[in-house]
Amino acid sequence: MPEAALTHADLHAHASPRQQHHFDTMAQQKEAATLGMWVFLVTEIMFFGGMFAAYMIYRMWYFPGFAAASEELDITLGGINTVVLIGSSLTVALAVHAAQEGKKNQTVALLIATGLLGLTFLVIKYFEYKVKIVGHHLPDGTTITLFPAAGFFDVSQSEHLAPIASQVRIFMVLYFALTGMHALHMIIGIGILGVILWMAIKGAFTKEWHVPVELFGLYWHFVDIVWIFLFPLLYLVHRHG
Amino acid sequence: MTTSDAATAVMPARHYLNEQRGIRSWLLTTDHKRIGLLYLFSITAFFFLGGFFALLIRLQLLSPEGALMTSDVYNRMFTMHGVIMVFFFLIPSIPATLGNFLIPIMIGAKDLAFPRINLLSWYIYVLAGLFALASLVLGGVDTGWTFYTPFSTSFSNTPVVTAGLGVFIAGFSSILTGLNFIVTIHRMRAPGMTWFRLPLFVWAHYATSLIMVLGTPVVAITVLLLAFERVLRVGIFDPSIGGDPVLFQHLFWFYSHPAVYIMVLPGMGVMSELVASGARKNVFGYSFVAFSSLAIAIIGFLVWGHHMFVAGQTVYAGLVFSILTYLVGVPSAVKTFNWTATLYKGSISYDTPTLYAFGFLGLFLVGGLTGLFLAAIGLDIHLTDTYFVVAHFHYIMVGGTLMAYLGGLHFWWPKITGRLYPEGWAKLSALVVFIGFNLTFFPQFIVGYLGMPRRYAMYPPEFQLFNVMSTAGASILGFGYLLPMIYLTWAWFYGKPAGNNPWGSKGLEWETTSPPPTFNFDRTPVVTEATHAYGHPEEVKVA
Amino acid sequence: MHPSIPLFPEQASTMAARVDNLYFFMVATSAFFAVLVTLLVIAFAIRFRRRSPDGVGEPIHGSLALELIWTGIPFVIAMVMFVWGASVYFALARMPDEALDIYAVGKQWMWKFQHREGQREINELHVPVNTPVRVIMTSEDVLHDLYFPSFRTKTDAIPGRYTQLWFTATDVGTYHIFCAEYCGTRHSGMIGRVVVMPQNEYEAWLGGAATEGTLAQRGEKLFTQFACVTCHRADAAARGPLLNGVFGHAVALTNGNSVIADAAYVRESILNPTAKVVAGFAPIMPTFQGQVTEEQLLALTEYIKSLPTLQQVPGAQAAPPPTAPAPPK
Amino acid sequence: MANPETAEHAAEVDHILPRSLYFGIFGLLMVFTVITVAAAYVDLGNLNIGVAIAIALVKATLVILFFMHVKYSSKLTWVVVGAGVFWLLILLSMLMLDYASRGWMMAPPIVRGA
Repeated sequence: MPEAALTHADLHAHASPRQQHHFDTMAQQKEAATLGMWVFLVTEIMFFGGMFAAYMIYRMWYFPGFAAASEELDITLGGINTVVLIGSSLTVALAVHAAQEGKKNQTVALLIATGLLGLTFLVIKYFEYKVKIVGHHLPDGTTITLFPAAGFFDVSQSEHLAPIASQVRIFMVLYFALTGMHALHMIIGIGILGVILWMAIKGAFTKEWHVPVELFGLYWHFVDIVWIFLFPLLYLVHRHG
Repeated sequence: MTTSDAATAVMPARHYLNEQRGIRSWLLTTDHKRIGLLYLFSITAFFFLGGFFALLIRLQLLSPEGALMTSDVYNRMFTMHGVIMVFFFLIPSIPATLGNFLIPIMIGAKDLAFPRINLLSWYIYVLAGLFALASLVLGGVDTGWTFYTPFSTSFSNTPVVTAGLGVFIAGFSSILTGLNFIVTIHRMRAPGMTWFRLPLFVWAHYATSLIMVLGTPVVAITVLLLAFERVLRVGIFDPSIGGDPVLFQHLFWFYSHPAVYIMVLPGMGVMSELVASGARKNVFGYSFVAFSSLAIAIIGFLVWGHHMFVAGQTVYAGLVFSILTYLVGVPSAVKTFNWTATLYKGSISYDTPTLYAFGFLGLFLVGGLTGLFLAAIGLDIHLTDTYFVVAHFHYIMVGGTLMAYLGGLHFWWPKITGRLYPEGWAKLSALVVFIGFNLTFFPQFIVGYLGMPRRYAMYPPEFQLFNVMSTAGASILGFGYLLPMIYLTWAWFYGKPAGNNPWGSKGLEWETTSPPPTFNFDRTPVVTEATHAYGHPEEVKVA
Repeated sequence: MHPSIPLFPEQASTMAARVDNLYFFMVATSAFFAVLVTLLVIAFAIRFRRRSPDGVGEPIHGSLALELIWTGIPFVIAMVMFVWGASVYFALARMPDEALDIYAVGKQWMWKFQHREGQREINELHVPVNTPVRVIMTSEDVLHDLYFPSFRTKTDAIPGRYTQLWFTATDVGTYHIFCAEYCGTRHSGMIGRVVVMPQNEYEAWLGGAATEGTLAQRGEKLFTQFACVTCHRADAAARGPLLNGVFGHAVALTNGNSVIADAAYVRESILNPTAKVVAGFAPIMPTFQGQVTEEQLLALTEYIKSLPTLQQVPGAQAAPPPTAPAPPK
Repeated sequence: MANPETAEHAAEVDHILPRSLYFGIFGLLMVFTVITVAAAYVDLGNLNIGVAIAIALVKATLVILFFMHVKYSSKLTWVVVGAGVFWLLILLSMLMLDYASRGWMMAPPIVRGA
């Protein structure tokens, strides 16, 4: 029968205090964590994928409604948010870089910057949502409420949206579902960021061990990538003529 | 029970069951073996709940006009039977119990890669289960387990959202289990445990985990959109305001067809172990069996449209889904032939696990072959939504998965509890289950071809004979399922100590004590040979 | 019904035998493999039973040749089954060129059938023997599925869409109709019977029942009742396109595309008129969503279909000639 | 004691990239953002959506390769990322199989005239 090469005592005699008992080495522990995060991100791709699939079908069917409804979205705010989010991706990438070099203060500063950019995104998103929920002035002088509290989409006041109300409604459902789920990921991300930041301030990360910063970075970049697709798919359906 | 040392075996002094005691030590455990048992207890509860509904369904169908309840109640019964059996028993069944318990041991690891996430997945499962029970307390759901729109969104007056949230939450439990398995199999293997030395049970779970991770998120978002639709009437699946009910079916089956492979692939993994151990022989064509699991996992994602041949899908889509369905049948056939060939020149025992393995082979064969009928698109037009389909998927899920699950429980019960169960009773139960199962479900093929639609609370009188046979079989089957629960529980407390390796089997799990210590091995094992390498024991080296 | 216990339903359509032949082929193939594997397992289990407690099997690793054989043979058989199944499916899915059209509307929990000649039936369908029959169906509420086991065909009735199936009954008699897609409380009560009659009896039956005129005539009444006629007319004041001769032909739309004016387009134009507006007209038609039932929609479609094609003037589609006979009333 | 797979790329962990690279990638992402907005205002017919998706794919690839360090990661990471994309494509393409062929029925439904 196979015999043991090493006993637990041998293995753990010189192990880092960060190492969990069931791992043999720190490298193994780190690679397990990284692979776990990547597999998780793949599930996230499929999670958003279901909504992208619905988007694809209905955009094909209801292009006029999608084009018209897309123009009701605020491209300036959407554009600013794109820049903000990509910027936060940069700061988190730099934070990981600083952590790799063991620069504590820089790591903390960049994580704070990431959090602030994330919050900026959410605040802008809040104002975008608010406009859609409480009412919205159209160029033709009418007001529409795309998402009133009652739960359905009233565009009957709008001359050009009313005839394609059901198409507009489906676009708005997908808009809220996609951006809402994206915003939820941002909120969760900011929550995790708080923990990481606290750990960073306490000096938990070293040049040798900063796995949580790296994993958080991966998650944050993923959220950024989702937005990179959402922006053109939702805001830029039919901006020309 | 053939090895001579079984008679003299004693329980080890310290093992995972007695190292810590008290309810807290169970509810806060991160030991994969204990979490496996937590899953075992909870899914067994759901199994008997779902089985109780099955029994009521069969009693109702004793007479053509419905013997027991109104159509309304009957509809809730079969829906809750389906929801509970699929999402709360079959999907977690083998992976969350046997997989959880065995994968780390089989690859020579101390635990899964993420023990706390493993515990979390059980709590998520329990939370999901509470939602399912809540929907039951609120009167039960009557949409069918498939939740087809627009009935589920706009017409049903039952707690669809509650049940849907149960399914949604259960999905995350499944995703976390799959994620944990993938990382564990990649990163936690003992020295020398190369990919092609992995037990086929581990290969099968690797393939299963891929489906869990890649498919489950889609059904999660679909069910969420369904709830959104039901609460807000947003039109995404509601045809009266522009939505497409067929889109719901597509998204639902994108997961729910591969989910069938989540249910049966682990059963195939168990089967490979049972056959190899029962014949004391390495599995014939190891790499073909291993890769056929991966092939099933991948092609299994390309066939979902075969649930929708009459659902308004186009002719062209139907044809492509039909041919791909035939392709996914081939790896299953390859496995079956390899298991059969494994028996050739083996040293075949008639122990209970082997009997279950034979049972699995027979029932899976019928289930798989009748799948070919349903894949033939011209024939499926007649057969779909009839009892033929019901019989087919019960042969796969109950005949296949449940036989493998019971066989696996018997095979590893001495390892899990450290004790032997009464072999005579176990053989009897295997026989009763096999006979009861066939009597229940074989007549359903015939009544299905005769045209009896599924989900009928009442039926024309000429179908009665087959339904009576089915109900008679179901009562035998129910008895067959109760037996193991009783004697396996008894054995846990009063069985004779099993010793490390009561079957004289190969595999890392048989080299540690029964029950194993908390971290599975006192010393990290070093693997030097292929799985189930009987016949040339001298090749085993000391590392 | 057979006096003995039947193992398969009556073959009462031209397709039934073709479907059954495929079924028998598959039963035979499956039985062969099931018996083969079972016999091998039993033979091996007996021949190679464990003779001593320490007995082990021979270490045979596998055989590439065998693997290729039992990958190849099932693959070939599977492809035969696929091609056979697909050819039967083509026959089922391809509507006959000439057929008796019957409209069906599924509703919780009944089947409503309308004959073009005007008869309406609930949960009962009369058809002539040896005549291709096409059933065009939709649903008023949830998914249903119209299933004729003796004709070996079924199709889902989907709200908001038209689907269709066909059969040619070969034997006079009465057969089951089932709803095969779960549709709620009384799903199992949504059953009926199809009565296959000799041609002459069928014609007598058609003439016998009291009707309110043909389906097209009913549609014509609805056309007036809903005031469609105030806009869809031939004179210069028409605010909507004249519908004569439109059915089955391409219609140019305001957005530059064109559609075939089929039942689905007629239905959409009544319920959601602004979605696809005919070129040359303003999107002013109000929706009739909620005012018109699926059965009435079918009657209106049938009426539009029945309108005589006007004399062919080149380019007459958008602006019909003033000499066109206006529909009566 | 790590398994061979682990040991093999333990060495490539912590591949530290120059900071300038991150700023460079950020700059590229900004440029592409401007291009995608600009392209949306030009009428390219059916190509508009193609251009938008293509630019988004390029941006996503840049983030994945450099910000997420996949370019410097193990083969396994590539496989995992590839699997995610591949399965998303399965979902979308098999779905289109049905929807794109909705208009091709051999006999267009219910057009036979009176």
